[in-house]
Amino acid sequence: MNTAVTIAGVTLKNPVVTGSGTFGSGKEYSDFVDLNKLGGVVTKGVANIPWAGNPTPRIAETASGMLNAIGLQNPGIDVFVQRDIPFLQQYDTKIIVNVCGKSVSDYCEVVERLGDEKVDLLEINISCPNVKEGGIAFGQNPRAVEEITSELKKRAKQPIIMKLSPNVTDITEMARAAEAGGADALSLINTLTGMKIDVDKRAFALANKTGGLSGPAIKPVAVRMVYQVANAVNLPIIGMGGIMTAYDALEFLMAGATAVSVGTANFTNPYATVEIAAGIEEYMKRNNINDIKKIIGCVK
Amino acid sequence: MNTAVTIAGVTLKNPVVTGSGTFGSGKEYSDFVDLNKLGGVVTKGVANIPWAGNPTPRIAETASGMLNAIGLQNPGIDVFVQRDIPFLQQYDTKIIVNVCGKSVSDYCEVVERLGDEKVDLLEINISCPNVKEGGIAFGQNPRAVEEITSELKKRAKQPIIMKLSPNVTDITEMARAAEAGGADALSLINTLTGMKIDVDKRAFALANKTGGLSGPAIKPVAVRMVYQVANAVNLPIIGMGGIMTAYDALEFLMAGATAVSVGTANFTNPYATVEIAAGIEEYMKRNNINDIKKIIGCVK
Amino acid sequence: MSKAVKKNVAIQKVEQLSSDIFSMYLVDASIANQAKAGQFISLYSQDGSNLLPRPISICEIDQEEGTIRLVFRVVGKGTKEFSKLQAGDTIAAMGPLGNGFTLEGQKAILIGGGIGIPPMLELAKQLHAKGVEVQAVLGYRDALFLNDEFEQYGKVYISTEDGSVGTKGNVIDAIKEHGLMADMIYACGPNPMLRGVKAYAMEQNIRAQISLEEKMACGIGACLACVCKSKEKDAHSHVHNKRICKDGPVFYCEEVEL
Amino acid sequence: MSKAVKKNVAIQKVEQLSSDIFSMYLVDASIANQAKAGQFISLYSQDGSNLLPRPISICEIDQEEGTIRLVFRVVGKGTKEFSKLQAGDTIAAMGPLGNGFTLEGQKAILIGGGIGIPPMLELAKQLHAKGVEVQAVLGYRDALFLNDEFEQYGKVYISTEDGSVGTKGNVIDAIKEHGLMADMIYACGPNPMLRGVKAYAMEQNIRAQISLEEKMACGIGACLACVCKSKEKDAHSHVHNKRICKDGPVFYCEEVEL
Repeated sequence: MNTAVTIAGVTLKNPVVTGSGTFGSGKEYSDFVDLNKLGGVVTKGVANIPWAGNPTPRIAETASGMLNAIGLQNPGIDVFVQRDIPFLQQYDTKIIVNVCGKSVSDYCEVVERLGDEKVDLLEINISCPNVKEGGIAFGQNPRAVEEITSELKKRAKQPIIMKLSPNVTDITEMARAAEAGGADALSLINTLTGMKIDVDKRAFALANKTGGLSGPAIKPVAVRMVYQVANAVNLPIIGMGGIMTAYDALEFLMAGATAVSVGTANFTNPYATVEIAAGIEEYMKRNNINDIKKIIGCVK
Repeated sequence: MNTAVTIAGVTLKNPVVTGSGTFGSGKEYSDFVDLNKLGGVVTKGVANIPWAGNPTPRIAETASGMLNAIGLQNPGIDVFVQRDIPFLQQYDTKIIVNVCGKSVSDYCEVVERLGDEKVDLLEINISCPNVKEGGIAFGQNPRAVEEITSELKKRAKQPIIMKLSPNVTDITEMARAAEAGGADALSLINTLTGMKIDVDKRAFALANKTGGLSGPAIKPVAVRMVYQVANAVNLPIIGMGGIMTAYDALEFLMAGATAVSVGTANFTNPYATVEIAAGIEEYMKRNNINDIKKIIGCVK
Repeated sequence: MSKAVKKNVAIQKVEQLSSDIFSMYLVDASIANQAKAGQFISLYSQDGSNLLPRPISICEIDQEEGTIRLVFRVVGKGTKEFSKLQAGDTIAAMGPLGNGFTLEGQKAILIGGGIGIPPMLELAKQLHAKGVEVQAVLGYRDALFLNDEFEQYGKVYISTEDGSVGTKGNVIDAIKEHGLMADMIYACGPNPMLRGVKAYAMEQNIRAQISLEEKMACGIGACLACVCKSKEKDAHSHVHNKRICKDGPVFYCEEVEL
Repeated sequence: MSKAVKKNVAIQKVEQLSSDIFSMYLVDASIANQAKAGQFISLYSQDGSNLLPRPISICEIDQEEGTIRLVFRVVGKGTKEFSKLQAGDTIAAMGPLGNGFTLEGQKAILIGGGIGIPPMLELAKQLHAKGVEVQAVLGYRDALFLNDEFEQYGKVYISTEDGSVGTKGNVIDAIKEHGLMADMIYACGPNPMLRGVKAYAMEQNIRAQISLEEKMACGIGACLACVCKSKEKDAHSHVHNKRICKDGPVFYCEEVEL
């Protein structure tokens, strides 16, 4: 039975990778799961310099979801390269580095810095506010998406996965812009922007007022967007958004995703990633499906 | 203690109204709740002619939410005027008629037809596909929002509430377009477009493939958009999206909504509307708040 | 018309009938006194992530005891939760809902397919009490349930897809094999079975009441989720749709398109 | 370092200590054997709409019995659910998590405020067993809980906001009123209290270990939700943030900005 999938020439032993920001660089969760059993580890977003992130509270629970406004706290690319990459290289899994920045040049600096590192794929978080454009996210403007994609593509030594924001009118417009810019793959969806108010305190639940909504609550939106994008562009897709079980993951694969990211589920169940990978195999066995490629995009 | 709120000159005895499409025209739920205890009843969308709606399955359950693709089945304005309006006139509550259409002229016909009827407010559902524009919803294009608003405003004898779609990049752009078109009030959010796949059947859960996601799952997105819009325009807002409890309703009021619609909650608890109205009063008592206006927009 | 309410109801007992079929007895005199064969009850999950009630058809009504029996199949999170409840627990329930069967005729064929079998048991009991001759035709995929309980009300014919018991095939095959006659057919089961029943009833020129199933939300006719196609324009909807939860779930087969 | 696992754990009993404070005993030898005073356990709700575990500080550890005691306040859906569990039920739990207190000094003041009181009980027990003089200063809004159980380990001083018992005011008022001295302060409670404790410790030049609280997601240091501001650049984060769940919850007061 074949569970391997290929994204931009990189073969993952199975379609399950981690969701950026939920799994650190894998060290903490390696006490719970065997990273060798994952298709890949997507690291927490890393910037050209250390970011301190937002004040607390940084998270709030919502119905079948959670809001987060961590603010992309990260130690910066130098520490990441000397500490986190060597840690992940101990494992037989693909290393997918998530990259964030406040300007195109920030992103370029990180991507260039990673050029000679042993990482397999780069995932570009374009939901960060574009400081030059007064804070609207890169991912909400098709011209900005195409521009940053092509700028990074010129410099990247590894294939680049553009991570799309769902906070847009037409996700396929953003997907086509990334494709036009030369993206090797897409990942979606990032979080939906949300807010929670503490009614007793009459105050925002998050210090940042708004945060990114993740978890099963957003899965129907994520599956819909993955389906739309899979039918709009010719790029492999890493699907994500509220995947808690193997059946959730299979929804994304059937909608057209080549791989899936498991994020928030790690907080509910630290074993989620490996259990989902095993559950997909079990489904294939039960249904006599010998190659996972037969599942990808099978619902039209 | 004052729980009354005013929307475009119409005073509701309390801020709780029903969510269009979940409550019919009130008849079925009148077996469970005293409609006299509601600020208003928002009817199921009515068009110029009867609509048969979509094939079944029309709904699917999701995590803390549900998808619906009823397809705005309705008996048409003639039956509505002779049957549903007289029914609602028996009660001491405001009548808010939700209007849908496939073209601007469809909407205009319904609005004109209602001109001499004893209804208090009109809520315009602009998430319907605009057939002339190849099916993109009116509510996803600011020019279309402003145009339909001003066309209806020319003809409407009652104040019009434009119901905004959340499936947009910038909800404030649509709110400003409605304001520019002369809207008297806004209601938001309509449902988020979603999809569910039945993994065992390898088929879409809905006959229509996609449907509108409602329920507590989307509440954080709804509260965020209500907060953004309340700070962007000078129009009263009816807030909605996953309100199940009085505390949920209070989140919307504190974010800047003048009233709230309770929709999907009716399916989980047919008494939800009146229980929420009572719960808001109870909160005001407990916190010595003598006027609900002191709650509206109190979190900044 | 029965006046439904939603309330917490006491559970008398829950029994497992087969690998995935469970029987639950609820104690509520007012529901029991109003309930009719063919009506259903909406059961609500305690899990906050499940918003919609599960409509479960009434299998038996005991007005003296003030209890109703619901027999359901575990198909997801909600029914799984229900199957784990025990005597002494309570469950949020609304009902009785829907119209129920109309008892007519002198010689009846009651057709149940899979989880469409339970509502036939109360119907068989009531028809038998009225002196109607009951012939129960029960279709199963494989494992049987409830079939013994029909014996007391009339003759029981069984069909199984795998042929392990009774006629190999479907309920219509069983009816033909045994050459059953009737002046009224009552049926509940999956749509493909109901299509076959309708076709058979038309061809044999026997009246048939069929009970339909569809995904439901409100359960009381407000949301228009659970419609079926109607032959004539419906008096309420003014289109060719009827509400299964409110106008049904039982229809004369000629009223609806399957 | 303790190796945490997530698993279903048996509940020995659940007791109500006051209107909203509950005491839960979990049976798990490996957790009991690893656990240290000041560590916490993440408890998981069975309701599908609650995704995040609730971190609950360890109140008592019984290594012979192989049990741990958790005392928590009902503040929402999750803790409400926990309060309704009974002997014989199981609950999904992960732990022990965090660093815990370092036992030092000869004469200690243990300061607990509200739901920060429970972790002080195991600490008092262990310090007392080591021969350290324990002075427990417990601050309540109104209703007392656990205070009797501290008596066996040392002197107990109480402050209440309404003055109904002990010193009217906060824990620092109580310390000053009784002129308590110590070579080590241990404290757990709301941030305003901890700010007061830090200021008092600095001014009195007494070392202080304080246990912090913040909204948590993963509970193991991966997600960076529950950070606090650190005085020095942190060795792991390379910014001025420490992870309360992993680097804490206990810090020397001079390490962190409150």
